[in-house]
Amino acid sequence: MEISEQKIDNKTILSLKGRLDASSAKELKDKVSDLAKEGNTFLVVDMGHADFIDSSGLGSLVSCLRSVSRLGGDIRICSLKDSVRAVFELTRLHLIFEIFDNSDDALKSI
Amino acid sequence: MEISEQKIDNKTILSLKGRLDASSAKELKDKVSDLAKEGNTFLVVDMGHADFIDSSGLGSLVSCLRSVSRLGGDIRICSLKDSVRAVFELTRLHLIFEIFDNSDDALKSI
Amino acid sequence: MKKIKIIIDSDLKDVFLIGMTINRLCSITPFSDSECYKIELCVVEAVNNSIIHAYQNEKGHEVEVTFSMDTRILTVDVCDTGRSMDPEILQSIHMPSFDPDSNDLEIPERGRGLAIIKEVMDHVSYKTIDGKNWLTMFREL
Amino acid sequence: MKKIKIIIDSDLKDVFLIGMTINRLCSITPFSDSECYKIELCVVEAVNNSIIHAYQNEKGHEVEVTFSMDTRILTVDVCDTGRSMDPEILQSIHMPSFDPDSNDLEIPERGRGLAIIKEVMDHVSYKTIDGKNWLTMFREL
Ligand SMILES: Nc1ncnc2c1ncn2[C@@H]1O[C@H](COP(=O)(O)OP(=O)(O)O)[C@@H](O)[C@H]1O
Ligand SMILES: Nc1ncnc2c1ncn2[C@@H]1O[C@H](COP(=O)(O)OP(=O)(O)O)[C@@H](O)[C@H]1O
Repeated sequence: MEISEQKIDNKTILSLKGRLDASSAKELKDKVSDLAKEGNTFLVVDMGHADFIDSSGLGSLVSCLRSVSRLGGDIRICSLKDSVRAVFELTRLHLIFEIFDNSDDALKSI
Repeated sequence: MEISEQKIDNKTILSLKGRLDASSAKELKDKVSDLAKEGNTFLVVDMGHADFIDSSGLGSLVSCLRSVSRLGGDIRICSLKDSVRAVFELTRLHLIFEIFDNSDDALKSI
Repeated sequence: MKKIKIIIDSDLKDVFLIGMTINRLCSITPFSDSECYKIELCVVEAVNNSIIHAYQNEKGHEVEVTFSMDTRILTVDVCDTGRSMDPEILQSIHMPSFDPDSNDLEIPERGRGLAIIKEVMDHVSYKTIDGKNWLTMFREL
Repeated sequence: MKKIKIIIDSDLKDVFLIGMTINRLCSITPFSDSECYKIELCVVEAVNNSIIHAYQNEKGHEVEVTFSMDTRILTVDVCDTGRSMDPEILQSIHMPSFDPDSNDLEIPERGRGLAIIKEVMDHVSYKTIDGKNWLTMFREL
């Protein structure tokens, strides 16, 4: 998986590319924990180029949500492919994450 | 592989679908030998829906060409996908078979 | 009956190879693309479990996946030779539930793998024979 | 290094499963679709040869294909435990030639499998060790 980062005001967009799975979950957690340490706790995770997610990948998003929540921040998710959205629904995690169609809407909401 | 058959005047179009490989080569040979026995020796093999061919598949076409040639007939091939055409070229068999872009042109030529 | 066996080393970095392969093999089933994706997901979850739990993330062991399909049923076996699971776990597990309005901090991070498999597949079983552990998933065509 | 092993029974009807799988796995290489197709073809030819020549079309034996890729080279091994081939054959073989204007009846029907492999791949070798025959194909990335 590739993670790229873009800062807009006090918010950060993380764009994921590839597979967010058991082998890449830690990478995302480390990235978000580094950002949180620097005070960046308002995040948009753009999954427009993420073609696969498994339960470990979802777990890493839950973990990221916790680490920024604890500091008063929040996470928005956007641009899910249908196949990836289906896994959020299978696990009911679409009820926890606020999910947007595109990164603009996600950015505005946070 | 699926073979479907269409008669137009004294000519027969055989349309192949799927993989013409070692497991299906005999099917084509049997079909053509049955047709030849009934006096149908002018054939167009339409490969527009054949997505794979291996050396056994090519061998079956050579064998079919031989069986109709022996009886004064001939075979035309048409509508090759790029990947399949590449195997004809790899084996130089595009120099032996007359290959057309579509079945109309192939029919007219025979 | 169509059957193919796929083997990787117990390394999470190689699991995507199995995922891709299973997804492609699913194209010979009558399932839609989105169902094929879910079946890929189940197999990835099972292989992850073999590597993480049965082999405790130790490389150098084999995980073997068998994909077989007859006219009515797709069967996928995932086999490892690591620590066995208590088959009771499979029976009792269900998707972690939570109150959507509760504090984010209370949402569990793990424990969804087997529940996903149970939800997507028609039947799942687990057995250990002669040091080999088999998770077997069935799905009607 | 990415590595995955694929096994089928020695039945020509199942070879397409290997073909599809190899084609999909090739998508992790930098090769174009048409090159991936040619690599699929080579592997299918090698597996066909194991079934037809080494196992003499007898079912119930295994053909094992190993796909492995490092940063520079794609390696595919095809392994069977049937009758061995004289490795000399591999050295001496070349694409059957013919005069395009000659009589159709003189064009050979067989004998293109190994020649295709030699033409598409950068290097091919064959060896027999302890009753196992290995055809190994290399292709630079
Ligand atoms: N293949 C396995 N071998 C041993 N134990 C397993 C295996 N699969 C699952 N388990 C056990 O079942 C539990 C639940 O698994 P699962 O639902 O996949 O969630 P997670 O892997 O996130 O914990 C695991 O924590 C583990 O204790
Ligand atoms: N895996 C193998 N095991 C034993 N003999 C083989 C094997 N592969 C090829 N051969 C021998 O080499 C010859 C040439 O093979 P090939 O070029 O693939 O053409 P074909 O299979 O059409 O004869 C075969 O006829 C066979 O005698």
